[in-house]
Amino acid sequence: MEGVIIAALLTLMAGVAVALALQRNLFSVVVLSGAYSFLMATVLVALDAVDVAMTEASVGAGISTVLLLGALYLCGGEEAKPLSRPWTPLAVTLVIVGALVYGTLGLPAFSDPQAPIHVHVVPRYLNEALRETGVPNVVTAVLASYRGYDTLGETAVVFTAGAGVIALLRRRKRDR
Amino acid sequence: MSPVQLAALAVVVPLIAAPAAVLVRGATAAWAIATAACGFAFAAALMLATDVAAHGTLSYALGSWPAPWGIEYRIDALSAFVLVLVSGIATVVAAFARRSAAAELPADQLYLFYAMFCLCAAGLLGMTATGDAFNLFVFMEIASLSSYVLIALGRDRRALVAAYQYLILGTIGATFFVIGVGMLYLATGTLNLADMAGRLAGVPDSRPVLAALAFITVGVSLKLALFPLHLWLPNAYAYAPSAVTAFLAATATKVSIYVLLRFYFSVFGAQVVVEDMPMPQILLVLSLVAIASASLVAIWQTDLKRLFAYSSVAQVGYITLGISLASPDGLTAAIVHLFNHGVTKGALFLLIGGIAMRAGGAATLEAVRGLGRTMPLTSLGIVIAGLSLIGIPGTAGFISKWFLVLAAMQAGHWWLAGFVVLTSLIAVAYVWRFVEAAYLAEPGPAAPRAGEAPAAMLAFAWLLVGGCIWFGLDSSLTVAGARRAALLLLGGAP
Amino acid sequence: MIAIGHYSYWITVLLMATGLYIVIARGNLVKKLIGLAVFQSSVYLLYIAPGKLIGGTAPIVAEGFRVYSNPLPHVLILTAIVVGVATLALGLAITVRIREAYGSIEEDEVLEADAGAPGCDGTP
Amino acid sequence: MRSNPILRVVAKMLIPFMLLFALYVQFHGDFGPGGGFQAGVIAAAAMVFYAIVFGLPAARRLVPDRVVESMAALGVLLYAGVGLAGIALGGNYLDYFVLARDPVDGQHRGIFWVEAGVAVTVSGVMLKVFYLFAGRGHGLDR
Repeated sequence: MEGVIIAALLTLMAGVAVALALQRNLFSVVVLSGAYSFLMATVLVALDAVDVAMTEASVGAGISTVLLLGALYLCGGEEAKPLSRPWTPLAVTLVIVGALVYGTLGLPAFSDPQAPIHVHVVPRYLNEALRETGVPNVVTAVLASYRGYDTLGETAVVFTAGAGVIALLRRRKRDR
Repeated sequence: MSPVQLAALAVVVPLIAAPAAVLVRGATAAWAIATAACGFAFAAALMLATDVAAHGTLSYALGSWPAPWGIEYRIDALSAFVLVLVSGIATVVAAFARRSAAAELPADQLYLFYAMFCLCAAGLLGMTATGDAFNLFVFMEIASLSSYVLIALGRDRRALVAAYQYLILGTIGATFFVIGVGMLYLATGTLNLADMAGRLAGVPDSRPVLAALAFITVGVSLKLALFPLHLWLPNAYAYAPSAVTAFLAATATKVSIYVLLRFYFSVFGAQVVVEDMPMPQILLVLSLVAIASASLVAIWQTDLKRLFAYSSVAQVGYITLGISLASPDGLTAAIVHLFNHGVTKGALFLLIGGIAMRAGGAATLEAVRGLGRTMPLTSLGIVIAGLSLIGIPGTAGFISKWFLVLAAMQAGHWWLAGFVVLTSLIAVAYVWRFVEAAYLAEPGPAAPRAGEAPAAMLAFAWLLVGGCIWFGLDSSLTVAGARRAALLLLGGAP
Repeated sequence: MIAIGHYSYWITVLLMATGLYIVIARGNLVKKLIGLAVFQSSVYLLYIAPGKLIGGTAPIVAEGFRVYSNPLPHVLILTAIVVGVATLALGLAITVRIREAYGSIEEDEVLEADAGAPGCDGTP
Repeated sequence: MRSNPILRVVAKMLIPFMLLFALYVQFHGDFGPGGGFQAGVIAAAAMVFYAIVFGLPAARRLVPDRVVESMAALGVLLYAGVGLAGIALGGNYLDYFVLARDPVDGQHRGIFWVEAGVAVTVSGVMLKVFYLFAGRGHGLDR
């Protein structure tokens, strides 16, 4: 049953993505991308990634949509131009699809408990995190402690983006 | 505090300098913080390099969690070598930037410029030091996002378009890298590079591994501007502020090459890269095309920054050519050239920064007419660095070309040795265009009149010019370091 | 029960392809960035879907649960989401500046505006 | 929207609860989904809501640009500082075990401050980015 729900949600997402690619009205595209993010968050809940789902809902559907609408307001462009030469991009994309499908065919099937990612490294997190860090949410334990250095990098990425947007968008006294 | 802690501090100190620069807000204070942090990283990198040369590979568990559960910093002969290059260039460019950036950027932006510069340096250093595949991605993004901003800060409006195009291609590259890492993770269950290398042998199905190799190669090649994925580079280098061009040209592509070497030889291993996939052949062909085409395009450029940007694409070709030989000599040549070309290009773009300041705009061939008289030291520096680019004996460039020719002959490719020598003649042609304008032409109406660039800029540029000569006369340090790194890469596990 | 097999991978591949196609084929700078976001977000599924165990629960240790889905991909993807929104914010900021400098956010018009300028040959 | 009294009253009532929810997400992150990043986004969203209802200038008076920019920097410094404290107390970088006599207490302390750093930076950056995008068209900056 769980598998069927996940498969259905995934199919729905694929539909929204295709609609997003075909739509030329930029406002509709932004709305569709918000819907895409909410679907992604739902799929993530179904996949037990509750922390990620919460973040995707607030960032993908929330912050990103606000930023996109703000940018559209400032840029004005309502309609994207139609495609001029769609064949080269299509060929490039197909080559990459081929490489991806080739690679994933050799990966373990969905929900295989003997897959390498379930038997190596992770058992220590699941069995010992509570004892070693005192935090029952394993995601928080790994995020803030075991791989805390990644999260420092992540915070630095956010800071980089913030300082970068300030540098780019702050009005200067002699701005043009 | 033990010297081992320097492994973390060399990266973290520049990272901390960025928010500190934003807090103080003053241009001079931010500059001092940035320069001091980069200088500290340089000192730490030198100490790490000596330590690694004496005691072998150094492993540092961040958060005291042992790998593969925690993130590991792993400093070996190769990463120490690249750390020294990146932090050294960062220190010189940061010191140089005080006058250069003040001339090219609005005063109230300067503290943000230094913060971005520190983040970019920290990102590149973190990519080099880390022994964890995902941590590498995180620091790659810190370096990339900050370099998009640094490029967009250029005065010309085309800097914005260049930054946008680099953002798109850079993000595609980084995402390809993450897809590759994801496949490796799904196949092995680990993110630690050394652990991954050990477990790859036991992976029953080779398809994900080969796909991962392809994705990581394409992703990293976008970042290191391997032909034909170099399209973002000329515009980005041409329109970025001078100090940024110098820093990115000398370090950013070099660190990406380091990542490629690391994955090819420390993770996948020669077995997968050379025998299961025709990577050497592909790299060889792309390198040859890159060298020939980019050198030829460079000849027709009228803007000095663009000219040397195309030259960078060609020089990256020489490095990947060395990698494609996959022999101790070939890798030594690649790693030595990575260093020597970094120093040479750093020197060139810093000197061009001086010209741009005096010319009050782009350093075009028109603007440098008669420069031999108006800015004699700058012109002489460009000529010396240009000779190093060509590979004239007595300059750093000669050492790397020499090893490349040796490696080609050892592999039995006499035609390849001839190709290297022949394409160096094309480099003569584009360096000659500068010499012709600077020494043989009368000063034009656009020529800078104010004389030599400020001593505070010229001195640091000449420090790198001195490096071009020094590493050409005494190659013991660079070649020994590169050879150790090459043998380590070919010797199996990192 | 485990009829999904490799279906989740294929949807992931389809999403990647759609995103990448939008980025390469579209000339509108905002639409390109949205395509880039779709491309990046498809990676979330590549990492997280294989970490799911049917019958498992979210990796929050509690009495009465024995099977947990893999928490490590969740941690990695949290970072990836942040990287994605950081890239989007910067990209949009650059787009706004391009619009102010050129009066357009269509790539061909922007490139055309500079085609005649000295020192730029238009084709890289 | 600024003249709609119902909206203003509802906003005044809702915003404290949004901030409270942000705090809940922040501190409950150890036991359920959530953590510094999500809390930072929610706190920033509360301020964005305030700015939409009461106008950007009002929001900027309440939380000035200078404060927001400093928050972005301070969060990173706090996080990186916890790491340095690990070295100062004799451990490795980001070693939380040495932060208290009992290693698990040390982990708790480390995770608490690190998550606080994330929340401060994230809320600061998100709000600042919103200010910049929203203020661009109206000449309201500065």
